[in-house]
Amino acid sequence: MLHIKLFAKAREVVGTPVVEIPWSEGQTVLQLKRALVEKHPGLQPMISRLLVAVNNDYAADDSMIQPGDEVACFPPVSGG
Amino acid sequence: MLHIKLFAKAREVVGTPVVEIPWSEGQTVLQLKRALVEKHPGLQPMISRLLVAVNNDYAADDSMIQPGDEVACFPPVSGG
Amino acid sequence: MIEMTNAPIDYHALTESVRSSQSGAVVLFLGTVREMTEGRRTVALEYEGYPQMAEAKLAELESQARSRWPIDQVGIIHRLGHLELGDISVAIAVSCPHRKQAFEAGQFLIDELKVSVPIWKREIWDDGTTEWVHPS
Amino acid sequence: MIEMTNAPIDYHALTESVRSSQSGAVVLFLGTVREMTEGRRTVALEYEGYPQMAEAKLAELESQARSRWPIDQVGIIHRLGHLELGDISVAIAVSCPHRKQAFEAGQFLIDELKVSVPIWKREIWDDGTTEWVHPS
Repeated sequence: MLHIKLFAKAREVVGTPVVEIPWSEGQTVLQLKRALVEKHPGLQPMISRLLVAVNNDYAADDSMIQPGDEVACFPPVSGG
Repeated sequence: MLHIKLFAKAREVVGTPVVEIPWSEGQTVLQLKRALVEKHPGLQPMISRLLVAVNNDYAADDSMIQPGDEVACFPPVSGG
Repeated sequence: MIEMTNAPIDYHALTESVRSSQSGAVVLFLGTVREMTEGRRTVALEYEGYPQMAEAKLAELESQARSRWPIDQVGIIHRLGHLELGDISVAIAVSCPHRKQAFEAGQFLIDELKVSVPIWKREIWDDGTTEWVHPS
Repeated sequence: MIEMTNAPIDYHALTESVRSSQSGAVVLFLGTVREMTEGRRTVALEYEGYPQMAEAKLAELESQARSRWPIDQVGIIHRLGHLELGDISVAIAVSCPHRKQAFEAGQFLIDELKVSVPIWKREIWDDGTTEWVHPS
Protein backbone atom coordinates (compact mmCIF):
# COMPACT_ATOMS: atom_id res chain seq x y z
CA MET A 1 0.00 0.00 0.00
CA LEU A 2 1.08 3.52 -0.74
CA HIS A 3 0.03 6.24 1.72
CA ILE A 4 -0.70 9.50 -0.09
CA LYS A 5 -0.97 12.75 1.78
CA LEU A 6 -3.58 15.11 0.39
CA PHE A 7 -3.65 18.88 0.80
CA ALA A 8 -5.95 21.84 0.26
CA LYS A 9 -8.86 21.25 -2.12
CA ALA A 10 -7.69 17.67 -2.84
CA ARG A 11 -7.90 16.87 0.88
CA GLU A 12 -11.22 18.66 1.11
CA VAL A 13 -12.98 16.82 -1.72
CA VAL A 14 -11.67 13.44 -0.60
CA GLY A 15 -12.52 14.23 3.00
CA THR A 16 -9.39 12.84 4.63
CA PRO A 17 -5.72 13.96 4.78
CA VAL A 18 -4.27 10.54 3.88
CA VAL A 19 -5.48 7.86 1.48
CA GLU A 20 -4.15 4.39 0.74
CA ILE A 21 -3.71 2.99 -2.73
CA PRO A 22 -2.55 -0.57 -3.49
CA TRP A 23 0.89 -0.31 -5.06
CA SER A 24 3.62 -2.36 -6.66
CA GLU A 25 7.06 -1.59 -8.08
CA GLY A 26 7.34 -0.07 -11.52
CA GLN A 27 4.27 2.16 -11.52
CA THR A 28 4.34 5.84 -12.35
CA VAL A 29 2.94 9.14 -11.08
CA LEU A 30 0.38 9.08 -13.89
CA GLN A 31 -0.82 5.66 -12.76
CA LEU A 32 -1.16 6.99 -9.24
CA LYS A 33 -3.28 9.92 -10.41
CA ARG A 34 -5.57 7.56 -12.32
CA ALA A 35 -5.88 5.24 -9.32
CA LEU A 36 -6.68 8.18 -7.05
CA VAL A 37 -9.42 9.49 -9.32
CA GLU A 38 -10.90 6.05 -9.75
CA LYS A 39 -11.14 5.59 -5.99
CA HIS A 40 -12.14 9.22 -5.28
CA PRO A 41 -14.19 10.54 -8.21
CA GLY A 42 -14.45 13.94 -6.53
CA LEU A 43 -10.89 14.54 -7.76
CA GLN A 44 -11.89 14.12 -11.41
CA PRO A 45 -12.59 17.84 -12.12
CA MET A 46 -9.13 18.82 -10.90
CA ILE A 47 -7.05 15.94 -12.27
CA SER A 48 -5.35 18.01 -14.96
CA ARG A 49 -4.08 20.40 -12.31
CA LEU A 50 -3.13 17.85 -9.63
CA LEU A 51 0.53 17.80 -8.64
CA VAL A 52 2.34 14.85 -7.12
CA ALA A 53 5.37 15.13 -4.87
CA VAL A 54 7.64 12.18 -4.16
CA ASN A 55 10.09 12.43 -1.28
CA ASN A 56 9.52 16.20 -0.97
CA ASP A 57 10.09 17.03 -4.60
CA TYR A 58 7.75 17.53 -7.54
CA ALA A 59 7.50 14.44 -9.74
CA ALA A 60 6.62 14.30 -13.44
CA ASP A 61 3.90 12.00 -14.76
CA ASP A 62 6.44 9.43 -15.96
CA SER A 63 8.39 9.28 -12.69
CA MET A 64 8.43 5.92 -10.91
CA ILE A 65 7.12 5.65 -7.38
CA GLN A 66 8.59 3.00 -5.07
CA PRO A 67 6.45 1.46 -2.33
CA GLY A 68 8.38 3.13 0.53
CA ASP A 69 8.31 6.63 -1.00
CA GLU A 70 6.79 9.63 0.77
CA VAL A 71 4.03 10.71 -1.60
CA ALA A 72 1.70 13.70 -1.61
CA CYS A 73 -0.93 14.98 -4.00
CA PHE A 74 -2.29 18.53 -4.17
CA PRO A 75 -3.44 21.38 -6.42
CA PRO A 76 -1.12 24.20 -7.55
CA VAL A 77 0.31 26.12 -4.60
CA SER A 78 -0.96 29.56 -3.56
CA GLY A 79 1.08 30.57 -0.50
CA GLY A 80 2.75 33.86 0.28
CA MET B 1 24.80 90.37 4.28
CA LEU B 2 23.89 86.86 3.20
CA HIS B 3 24.31 84.05 5.74
CA ILE B 4 25.44 80.85 4.06
CA LYS B 5 25.25 77.51 5.84
CA LEU B 6 28.11 75.18 5.04
CA PHE B 7 28.09 71.41 5.34
CA ALA B 8 30.48 68.47 5.27
CA LYS B 9 33.85 69.12 3.66
CA ALA B 10 32.89 72.71 2.79
CA ARG B 11 32.22 73.39 6.47
CA GLU B 12 35.41 71.60 7.44
CA VAL B 13 37.76 73.50 5.14
CA VAL B 14 36.23 76.87 6.02
CA GLY B 15 36.23 75.97 9.71
CA THR B 16 32.78 77.32 10.59
CA PRO B 17 29.19 76.21 9.86
CA VAL B 18 27.98 79.66 8.72
CA VAL B 19 29.73 82.40 6.76
CA GLU B 20 28.60 85.91 5.86
CA ILE B 21 28.98 87.40 2.40
CA PRO B 22 28.05 91.02 1.52
CA TRP B 23 25.07 90.81 -0.84
CA SER B 24 22.80 92.94 -2.95
CA GLU B 25 19.81 92.23 -5.18
CA GLY B 26 20.35 90.80 -8.63
CA GLN B 27 23.30 88.55 -7.98
CA THR B 28 23.44 84.88 -8.91
CA VAL B 29 24.50 81.56 -7.46
CA LEU B 30 27.64 81.67 -9.58
CA GLN B 31 28.56 85.05 -8.11
CA LEU B 32 28.04 83.60 -4.64
CA LYS B 33 30.39 80.70 -5.37
CA ARG B 34 33.06 83.10 -6.60
CA ALA B 35 32.66 85.34 -3.56
CA LEU B 36 32.88 82.33 -1.25
CA VAL B 37 36.08 81.06 -2.85
CA GLU B 38 37.63 84.52 -2.81
CA LYS B 39 36.97 84.86 0.91
CA HIS B 40 37.77 81.20 1.71
CA PRO B 41 40.45 79.97 -0.71
CA GLY B 42 40.32 76.51 0.89
CA LEU B 43 37.14 75.96 -1.13
CA GLN B 44 38.97 76.48 -4.44
CA PRO B 45 39.82 72.78 -5.09
CA MET B 46 36.16 71.78 -4.72
CA ILE B 47 34.47 74.72 -6.45
CA SER B 48 33.45 72.73 -9.53
CA ARG B 49 31.60 70.25 -7.32
CA LEU B 50 30.05 72.75 -4.87
CA LEU B 51 26.26 72.78 -4.77
CA VAL B 52 24.13 75.69 -3.65
CA ALA B 53 20.65 75.37 -2.18
CA VAL B 54 18.28 78.33 -1.95
CA ASN B 55 15.22 78.00 0.28
CA ASN B 56 15.70 74.22 0.60
CA ASP B 57 16.01 73.52 -3.09
CA TYR B 58 18.98 73.07 -5.40
CA ALA B 59 19.75 76.23 -7.39
CA ALA B 60 21.48 76.47 -10.78
CA ASP B 61 24.42 78.80 -11.33
CA ASP B 62 22.25 81.43 -13.04
CA SER B 63 19.56 81.49 -10.31
CA MET B 64 19.12 84.78 -8.48
CA ILE B 65 19.59 84.95 -4.73
CA GLN B 66 17.60 87.53 -2.75
CA PRO B 67 19.04 88.99 0.45
CA GLY B 68 16.51 87.26 2.72
CA ASP B 69 16.90 83.78 1.15
CA GLU B 70 17.95 80.72 3.13
CA VAL B 71 21.20 79.70 1.45
CA ALA B 72 23.47 76.69 1.91
CA CYS B 73 26.59 75.47 0.15
CA PHE B 74 27.94 71.92 0.22
CA PRO B 75 29.59 69.12 -1.79
CA PRO B 76 27.62 66.34 -3.52
CA VAL B 77 25.55 64.36 -1.05
CA SER B 78 26.52 60.88 0.16
CA GLY B 79 23.84 59.78 2.62
CA GLY B 80 22.02 56.49 2.91
CA MET C 1 16.41 30.38 9.45
CA ILE C 2 13.53 28.69 7.64
CA GLU C 3 10.37 28.09 9.57
CA MET C 4 6.69 27.24 9.20
CA THR C 5 4.65 28.34 12.19
CA ASN C 6 1.12 28.66 13.50
CA ALA C 7 2.16 31.56 15.75
CA PRO C 8 2.27 35.24 14.79
CA ILE C 9 5.49 36.04 12.93
CA ASP C 10 8.10 37.99 14.89
CA TYR C 11 9.62 39.84 11.94
CA HIS C 12 11.68 42.02 14.25
CA ALA C 13 13.60 38.99 15.56
CA LEU C 14 13.87 37.67 11.98
CA THR C 15 15.34 40.97 10.77
CA GLU C 16 17.78 41.14 13.66
CA SER C 17 18.92 37.60 12.81
CA VAL C 18 20.09 38.68 9.33
CA ARG C 19 21.82 41.93 10.33
CA SER C 20 25.59 41.85 10.16
CA SER C 21 28.47 44.29 9.88
CA GLN C 22 29.51 42.48 6.69
CA SER C 23 26.35 43.76 5.00
CA GLY C 24 25.35 47.28 4.09
CA ALA C 25 21.79 46.42 3.16
CA VAL C 26 18.89 44.52 4.65
CA VAL C 27 15.59 44.03 2.83
CA LEU C 28 12.56 42.69 4.65
CA PHE C 29 9.39 41.66 2.83
CA LEU C 30 6.12 41.12 4.66
CA GLY C 31 3.05 39.62 3.03
CA THR C 32 -0.05 40.74 4.90
CA VAL C 33 -3.74 39.87 4.68
CA ARG C 34 -5.37 42.46 2.42
CA GLU C 35 -9.04 43.27 2.76
CA MET C 36 -10.01 44.04 -0.84
CA THR C 37 -9.32 41.84 -3.89
CA GLU C 38 -10.88 42.95 -7.16
CA GLY C 39 -13.79 44.54 -5.37
CA ARG C 40 -14.47 41.63 -3.02
CA ARG C 41 -14.01 41.88 0.75
CA THR C 42 -11.96 39.30 2.64
CA VAL C 43 -12.61 38.75 6.34
CA ALA C 44 -9.88 36.14 6.95
CA LEU C 45 -7.53 33.70 5.24
CA GLU C 46 -6.74 30.09 6.11
CA TYR C 47 -3.28 28.80 5.18
CA GLU C 48 -2.57 25.11 4.87
CA GLY C 49 0.93 23.75 4.30
CA TYR C 50 2.92 20.60 3.76
CA PRO C 51 5.59 21.68 6.22
CA GLN C 52 8.24 19.06 5.57
CA MET C 53 8.29 19.65 1.81
CA ALA C 54 7.81 23.40 2.24
CA GLU C 55 10.94 23.62 4.35
CA ALA C 56 12.86 21.54 1.81
CA LYS C 57 11.68 23.79 -1.04
CA LEU C 58 12.55 26.95 0.89
CA ALA C 59 16.03 25.58 1.56
CA GLU C 60 16.36 25.01 -2.20
CA LEU C 61 15.26 28.57 -2.90
CA GLU C 62 17.82 29.85 -0.41
CA SER C 63 20.54 27.88 -2.24
CA GLN C 64 19.42 29.23 -5.60
CA ALA C 65 19.41 32.79 -4.27
CA ARG C 66 22.86 32.34 -2.74
CA SER C 67 24.19 31.15 -6.09
CA ARG C 68 22.94 34.35 -7.77
CA TRP C 69 23.63 37.03 -5.16
CA PRO C 70 26.31 37.48 -2.47
CA ILE C 71 23.86 36.91 0.35
CA ASP C 72 25.14 37.22 3.88
CA GLN C 73 22.13 35.98 5.89
CA VAL C 74 18.60 35.01 4.95
CA GLY C 75 15.53 34.15 6.99
CA ILE C 76 12.07 33.01 5.87
CA ILE C 77 9.03 32.39 8.05
CA HIS C 78 5.62 31.40 6.69
CA ARG C 79 2.58 31.29 8.90
CA LEU C 80 -0.11 28.61 8.67
CA GLY C 81 -3.65 28.48 10.04
CA HIS C 82 -6.23 31.21 10.51
CA LEU C 83 -5.14 34.81 9.74
CA GLU C 84 -7.14 37.98 10.27
CA LEU C 85 -7.00 41.15 8.17
CA GLY C 86 -3.60 42.81 8.40
CA ASP C 87 -1.88 39.73 9.84
CA ILE C 88 1.50 38.77 8.43
CA SER C 89 1.43 35.56 6.38
CA VAL C 90 5.07 35.53 5.30
CA ALA C 91 8.28 37.35 6.22
CA ILE C 92 11.50 37.20 4.21
CA ALA C 93 14.64 38.99 5.38
CA VAL C 94 17.91 39.09 3.47
CA SER C 95 21.20 40.89 4.01
CA CYS C 96 23.78 41.62 1.31
CA PRO C 97 26.81 43.88 0.95
CA HIS C 98 24.90 46.24 -1.38
CA ARG C 99 21.28 47.29 -1.67
CA LYS C 100 20.51 46.24 -5.24
CA GLN C 101 21.50 42.65 -4.41
CA ALA C 102 19.29 42.63 -1.32
CA PHE C 103 16.25 43.96 -3.23
CA GLU C 104 16.72 41.47 -6.07
CA ALA C 105 17.26 38.50 -3.75
CA GLY C 106 14.26 39.42 -1.60
CA GLN C 107 12.01 39.75 -4.63
CA PHE C 108 13.29 36.48 -6.11
CA LEU C 109 12.57 34.62 -2.87
CA ILE C 110 8.96 35.78 -2.53
CA ASP C 111 8.26 35.34 -6.27
CA GLU C 112 9.59 31.78 -6.23
CA LEU C 113 7.97 30.93 -2.90
CA LYS C 114 4.62 31.62 -4.49
CA VAL C 115 5.41 29.29 -7.36
CA SER C 116 7.02 26.28 -5.76
CA VAL C 117 6.47 26.05 -2.00
CA PRO C 118 3.57 23.73 -1.02
CA ILE C 119 1.30 26.12 0.84
CA TRP C 120 -2.31 26.88 -0.05
CA LYS C 121 -4.65 29.59 1.03
CA ARG C 122 -8.38 29.78 1.25
CA GLU C 123 -10.28 33.06 1.16
CA ILE C 124 -13.09 33.60 3.63
CA TRP C 125 -15.23 36.27 1.97
CA ASP C 126 -17.53 38.64 3.81
CA ASP C 127 -20.60 36.87 2.36
CA GLY C 128 -19.60 33.76 4.33
CA THR C 129 -18.38 31.77 1.33
CA THR C 130 -14.91 30.28 1.18
CA GLU C 131 -12.71 29.65 -1.83
CA TRP C 132 -9.32 28.00 -2.39
CA VAL C 133 -7.13 30.53 -4.13
CA HIS C 134 -5.86 29.58 -7.55
CA PRO C 135 -2.43 30.89 -8.44
CA SER C 136 -2.67 33.76 -10.91
CA MET D 1 6.59 59.75 8.69
CA ILE D 2 9.81 61.49 7.65
CA GLU D 3 12.43 62.01 10.28
CA MET D 4 16.09 62.88 10.81
CA THR D 5 17.36 61.69 14.17
CA ASN D 6 20.47 61.30 16.27
CA ALA D 7 18.95 58.35 18.13
CA PRO D 8 19.08 54.69 17.07
CA ILE D 9 16.39 53.97 14.48
CA ASP D 10 13.39 51.97 15.71
CA TYR D 11 12.61 50.21 12.44
CA HIS D 12 10.08 47.98 14.15
CA ALA D 13 7.91 50.97 15.04
CA LEU D 14 8.47 52.39 11.54
CA THR D 15 7.34 49.14 9.93
CA GLU D 16 4.29 48.90 12.17
CA SER D 17 3.37 52.46 11.15
CA VAL D 18 3.06 51.48 7.47
CA ARG D 19 1.15 48.21 7.94
CA SER D 20 -2.48 48.29 6.89
CA SER D 21 -5.21 45.89 5.89
CA GLN D 22 -5.47 47.78 2.59
CA SER D 23 -1.99 46.54 1.66
CA GLY D 24 -0.82 43.05 0.92
CA ALA D 25 2.87 43.93 0.87
CA VAL D 26 5.34 45.76 3.06
CA VAL D 27 8.97 46.29 2.07
CA LEU D 28 11.49 47.56 4.60
CA PHE D 29 14.99 48.64 3.58
CA LEU D 30 17.72 49.11 6.15
CA GLY D 31 21.09 50.66 5.35
CA THR D 32 23.68 49.46 7.85
CA VAL D 33 27.31 50.33 8.53
CA ARG D 34 29.45 47.79 6.66
CA GLU D 35 32.93 46.95 7.83
CA MET D 36 34.71 46.28 4.52
CA THR D 37 34.77 48.57 1.46
CA GLU D 38 37.04 47.54 -1.39
CA GLY D 39 39.48 45.89 1.00
CA ARG D 40 39.57 48.75 3.54
CA ARG D 41 38.23 48.38 7.06
CA THR D 42 35.79 50.93 8.50
CA VAL D 43 35.55 51.37 12.26
CA ALA D 44 32.76 53.97 12.27
CA LEU D 45 30.84 56.46 10.12
CA GLU D 46 29.88 60.05 10.89
CA TYR D 47 26.72 61.37 9.22
CA GLU D 48 26.10 65.09 8.85
CA GLY D 49 22.83 66.46 7.51
CA TYR D 50 21.01 69.65 6.60
CA PRO D 51 17.84 68.50 8.35
CA GLN D 52 15.41 71.18 7.17
CA MET D 53 16.24 70.69 3.48
CA ALA D 54 16.64 66.92 3.91
CA GLU D 55 13.08 66.65 5.21
CA ALA D 56 11.82 68.81 2.34
CA LYS D 57 13.64 66.63 -0.21
CA LEU D 58 12.35 63.43 1.39
CA ALA D 59 8.80 64.78 1.23
CA GLU D 60 9.36 65.47 -2.48
CA LEU D 61 10.60 61.92 -2.99
CA GLU D 62 7.54 60.58 -1.22
CA SER D 63 5.32 62.61 -3.58
CA GLN D 64 7.20 61.35 -6.62
CA ALA D 65 6.90 57.75 -5.43
CA ARG D 66 3.19 58.18 -4.73
CA SER D 67 2.68 59.46 -8.27
CA ARG D 68 4.29 56.30 -9.69
CA TRP D 69 3.02 53.54 -7.38
CA PRO D 70 -0.23 53.03 -5.43
CA ILE D 71 1.50 53.51 -2.09
CA ASP D 72 -0.58 53.11 1.03
CA GLN D 73 1.86 54.27 3.72
CA VAL D 74 5.52 55.26 3.66
CA GLY D 75 8.02 56.05 6.41
CA ILE D 76 11.64 57.20 6.15
CA ILE D 77 14.09 57.76 9.01
CA HIS D 78 17.72 58.78 8.51
CA ARG D 79 20.15 58.80 11.39
CA LEU D 80 22.81 61.48 11.86
CA GLY D 81 25.93 61.56 14.03
CA HIS D 82 28.34 58.81 15.02
CA LEU D 83 27.48 55.25 13.92
CA GLU D 84 29.29 52.06 14.81
CA LEU D 85 29.66 48.93 12.66
CA GLY D 86 26.31 47.29 12.02
CA ASP D 87 24.28 50.33 13.12
CA ILE D 88 21.33 51.35 10.97
CA SER D 89 21.86 54.61 9.09
CA VAL D 90 18.58 54.69 7.18
CA ALA D 91 15.26 52.85 7.27
CA ILE D 92 12.60 53.07 4.55
CA ALA D 93 9.28 51.25 4.92
CA VAL D 94 6.56 51.22 2.29
CA SER D 95 3.24 49.42 1.98
CA CYS D 96 1.36 48.78 -1.27
CA PRO D 97 -1.49 46.55 -2.40
CA HIS D 98 0.94 44.24 -4.28
CA ARG D 99 4.52 43.20 -3.73
CA LYS D 100 6.10 44.34 -6.99
CA GLN D 101 4.92 47.89 -6.32
CA ALA D 102 6.35 47.82 -2.79
CA PHE D 103 9.76 46.54 -3.96
CA GLU D 104 9.96 49.11 -6.76
CA ALA D 105 8.89 52.02 -4.56
CA GLY D 106 11.31 51.04 -1.79
CA GLN D 107 14.20 50.79 -4.20
CA PHE D 108 13.28 54.09 -5.86
CA LEU D 109 13.22 55.85 -2.50
CA ILE D 110 16.65 54.67 -1.35
CA ASP D 111 18.21 55.22 -4.80
CA GLU D 112 16.90 58.78 -4.98
CA LEU D 113 17.69 59.52 -1.34
CA LYS D 114 21.33 58.86 -2.11
CA VAL D 115 21.24 61.28 -5.04
CA SER D 116 19.29 64.26 -3.75
CA VAL D 117 18.94 64.37 0.03
CA PRO D 118 21.51 66.64 1.73
CA ILE D 119 23.28 64.19 4.01
CA TRP D 120 27.00 63.45 3.98
CA LYS D 121 29.04 60.69 5.47
CA ARG D 122 32.61 60.49 6.58
CA GLU D 123 34.47 57.21 6.85
CA ILE D 124 36.62 56.58 9.89
CA TRP D 125 39.11 53.96 8.70
CA ASP D 126 40.93 51.53 10.97
CA ASP D 127 44.23 53.33 10.35
CA GLY D 128 42.81 56.41 12.09
CA THR D 129 42.31 58.45 8.93
CA THR D 130 38.96 59.97 8.02
CA GLU D 131 37.53 60.69 4.60
CA TRP D 132 34.38 62.36 3.30
CA VAL D 133 32.65 59.89 1.03
CA HIS D 134 32.24 60.94 -2.58
CA PRO D 135 29.11 59.68 -4.26
CA SER D 136 29.92 56.87 -6.68
